[in-house]
Amino acid sequence: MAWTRNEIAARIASDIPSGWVVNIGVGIPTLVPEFIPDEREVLFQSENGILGMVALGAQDYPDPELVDAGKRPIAVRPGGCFFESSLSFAMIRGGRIDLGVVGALQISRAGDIANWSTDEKMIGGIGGAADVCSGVRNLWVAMLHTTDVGGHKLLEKCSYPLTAEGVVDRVYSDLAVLERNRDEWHVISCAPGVTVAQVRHVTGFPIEVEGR
Amino acid sequence: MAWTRNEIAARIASDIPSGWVVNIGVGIPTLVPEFIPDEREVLFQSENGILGMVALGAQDYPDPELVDAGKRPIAVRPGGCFFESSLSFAMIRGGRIDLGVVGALQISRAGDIANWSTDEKMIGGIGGAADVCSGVRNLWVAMLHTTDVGGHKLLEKCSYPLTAEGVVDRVYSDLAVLERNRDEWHVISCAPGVTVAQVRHVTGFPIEVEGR
Amino acid sequence: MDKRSTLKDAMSHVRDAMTIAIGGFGGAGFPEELVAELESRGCKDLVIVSNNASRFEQLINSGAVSRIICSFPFGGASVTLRKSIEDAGVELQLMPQGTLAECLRAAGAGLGGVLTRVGLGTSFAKDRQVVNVDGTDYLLEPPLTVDLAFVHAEQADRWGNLSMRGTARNFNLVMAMAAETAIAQVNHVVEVGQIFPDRCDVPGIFVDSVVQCSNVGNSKED
Amino acid sequence: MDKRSTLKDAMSHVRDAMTIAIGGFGGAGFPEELVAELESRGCKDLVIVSNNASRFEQLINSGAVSRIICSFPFGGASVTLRKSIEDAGVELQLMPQGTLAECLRAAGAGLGGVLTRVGLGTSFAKDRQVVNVDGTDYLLEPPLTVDLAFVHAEQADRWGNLSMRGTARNFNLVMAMAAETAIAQVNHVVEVGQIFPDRCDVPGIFVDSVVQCSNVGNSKED
Repeated sequence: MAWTRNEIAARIASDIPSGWVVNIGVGIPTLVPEFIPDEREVLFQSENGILGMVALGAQDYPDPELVDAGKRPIAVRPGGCFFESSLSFAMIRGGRIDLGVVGALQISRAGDIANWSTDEKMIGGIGGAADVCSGVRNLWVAMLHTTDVGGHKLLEKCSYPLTAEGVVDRVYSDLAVLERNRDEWHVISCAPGVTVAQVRHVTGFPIEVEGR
Repeated sequence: MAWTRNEIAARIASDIPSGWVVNIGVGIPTLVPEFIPDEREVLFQSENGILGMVALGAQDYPDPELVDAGKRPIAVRPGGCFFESSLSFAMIRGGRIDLGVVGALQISRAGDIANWSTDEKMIGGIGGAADVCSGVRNLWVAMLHTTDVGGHKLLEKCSYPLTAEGVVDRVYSDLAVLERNRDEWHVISCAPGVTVAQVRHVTGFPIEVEGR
Repeated sequence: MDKRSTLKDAMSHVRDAMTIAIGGFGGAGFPEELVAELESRGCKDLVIVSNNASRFEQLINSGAVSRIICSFPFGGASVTLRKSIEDAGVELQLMPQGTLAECLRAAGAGLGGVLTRVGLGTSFAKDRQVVNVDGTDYLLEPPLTVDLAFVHAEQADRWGNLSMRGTARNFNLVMAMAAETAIAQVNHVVEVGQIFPDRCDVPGIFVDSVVQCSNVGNSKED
Repeated sequence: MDKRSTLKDAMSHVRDAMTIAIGGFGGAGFPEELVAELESRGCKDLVIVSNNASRFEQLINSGAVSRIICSFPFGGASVTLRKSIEDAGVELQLMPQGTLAECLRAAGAGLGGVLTRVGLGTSFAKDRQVVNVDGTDYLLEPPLTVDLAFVHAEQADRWGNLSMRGTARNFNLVMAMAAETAIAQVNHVVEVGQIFPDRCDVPGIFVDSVVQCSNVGNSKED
């Protein structure tokens, strides 16, 4: 039985060590913070200029000057800080962010990611995606394993415009968690009742035999 | 009769318009601020990270965390601000400083300045001199017209290592105020009793005939 | 030195065909009154530099804009804005957000451009010079100088020192740095000396005009 | 996440032949206790990156230093320091101060270098690649990555957030950014949350160890 979006987010959350600084993208990644246990110190960075972002509490008054990269109202936790855009991207490009969790349209065997446009005319918005995908120390992708009509999203080569080349470390899909080492991928775990054979069937590149 | 160091500084101060932001170097330039009338709003920037630097008042307690580029204790005036080094030099390189006032060892006809070392082994300290001389909108040099032994310091070409190429706009010496327009120099004014002919005699490049 | 100005006087700097950088990320740090005034001026051929484009729909529909340089013009749901941009023949030039910020900073800092690996191997590398530094390739992104910057701050003094709150800083510093002329819309004008020297987010040296908001406290929802 | 450390533990990162950036401009923002501890460790072949060199005379005399990268090693009057440097065979590599700051920032910001006109036509252009951008020449100065940074702050929390006073910021931010490991000597350690989020000069993400000063309030004269 495939994992739900919440289960994907929870699985990602459970894999994030204490002390990491994490940048999260739109889609399933936005669900990750709520699954981080309170006692684990994970700091969320948002590229519009905040480190230590937390969800707005039920009693908090939304501040128009305090938003995340999706322009949603947020709050800052004690020990958080604000900064301007060039310093924010210095952190990202400079490799200070331990982890980026992003969505994706396509992932290639070589770890390329396409996650912002389906169209060579480059209509759509890249936002901070290229910087985040290129700059973070670890890049984990949260996504459904296939398209709405069952097509492959994990492919030998991406056909959509790339966000960044050779950067994906892990894919957390509804079917499995996969990890990449150069051009080789293996399954870390499958959703309950899902077999590696089933994952291979919907994956456009080879998956290594376990134990090799 | 030649101008004194204080008279050179006073003349420079009298030529600085209200509202200008000024970076001053070591030597005679450090004397300039005291000749700015209180009612004229001139802001002094120091490249170690302050805009709105003022002399330490007689009653002020020196703060070890508050120094100028010469490491002397200073104070900040209301409306001043502090910043880190890369933003400080962004201001300087980016052309935000209206005026730099510096000392010099040699000045060439083309406006090159050598003001940090006499020696091709580059012993000495360049500090912020290259950035200031290259970056400011106007560069005025405060200097004695000749060396201790009467040698030329205003030369066809500099022999000492350059600080920056083609940047000097004016020279305020003990004998005269000179202004450069490309390779042409003319005298704005001479010290009392000093003639243009006398200035020409101690200057290693031609000085234009007035009124040309 | 008094940089305080009326909205009309400050906006008299605007000319057709200017490149105008507009700060803000969504509503945070967005100078909405300056943009509203810009809308009323009937300009042509403006190049707008901003992280997003969604707040410029009226400007686009009025035919004032020829090009937008941004990182995230609109989300997938913004069908009307996309149509507006296409109908008005506006050229859309996308840049990765960090490259946009750094190219503005480079312009303000007197640097010749930005050497970045972001965009290598993607469509963003098209027409870009590649520079090899010690064996590693970088894209050379040219500095992004602008004629005008519209920025927003919580507080300003008459010397143009600005202080922001929260995530409102975003592009406002680098845009003021990159601009020939920077106009700040501010919630509060305070006396010189009331912005603590350690707490000045944009030194006044980067700001030319300070315009007091008329609508302090109004909500700014995206 | 607790970055507080004893002086000895923090300094256990030091190895021979490391490149160490040391913040401060004169005494302002200078981490003197970290440097004193470094002097006591008997290192070899260190490369010191700092704006000045005058505070490293003992380190130089003890033979710990092979190279100094700085903008202003000493004033004309510093005869003994100059002699120390020559006697110890220390290589002196001068950089314009703004280029030094920007190359450290570039290293921290993941950029491939700095394109600057400062130094063009001078000895500082020697061995530098020249890059032409839209008809203008720039020197390409490579990023300056360092193994360690020693920085100083007025306040820190256990997450490594730093807050400075006055002109003490200087190189401390860009050095922490450029460093594999940054160690901060601080006057006061405060609770997490006591450094106001708008008033954090160096976000903790750039800092690895926080060492409380033993000598708070002592004078630091140059």
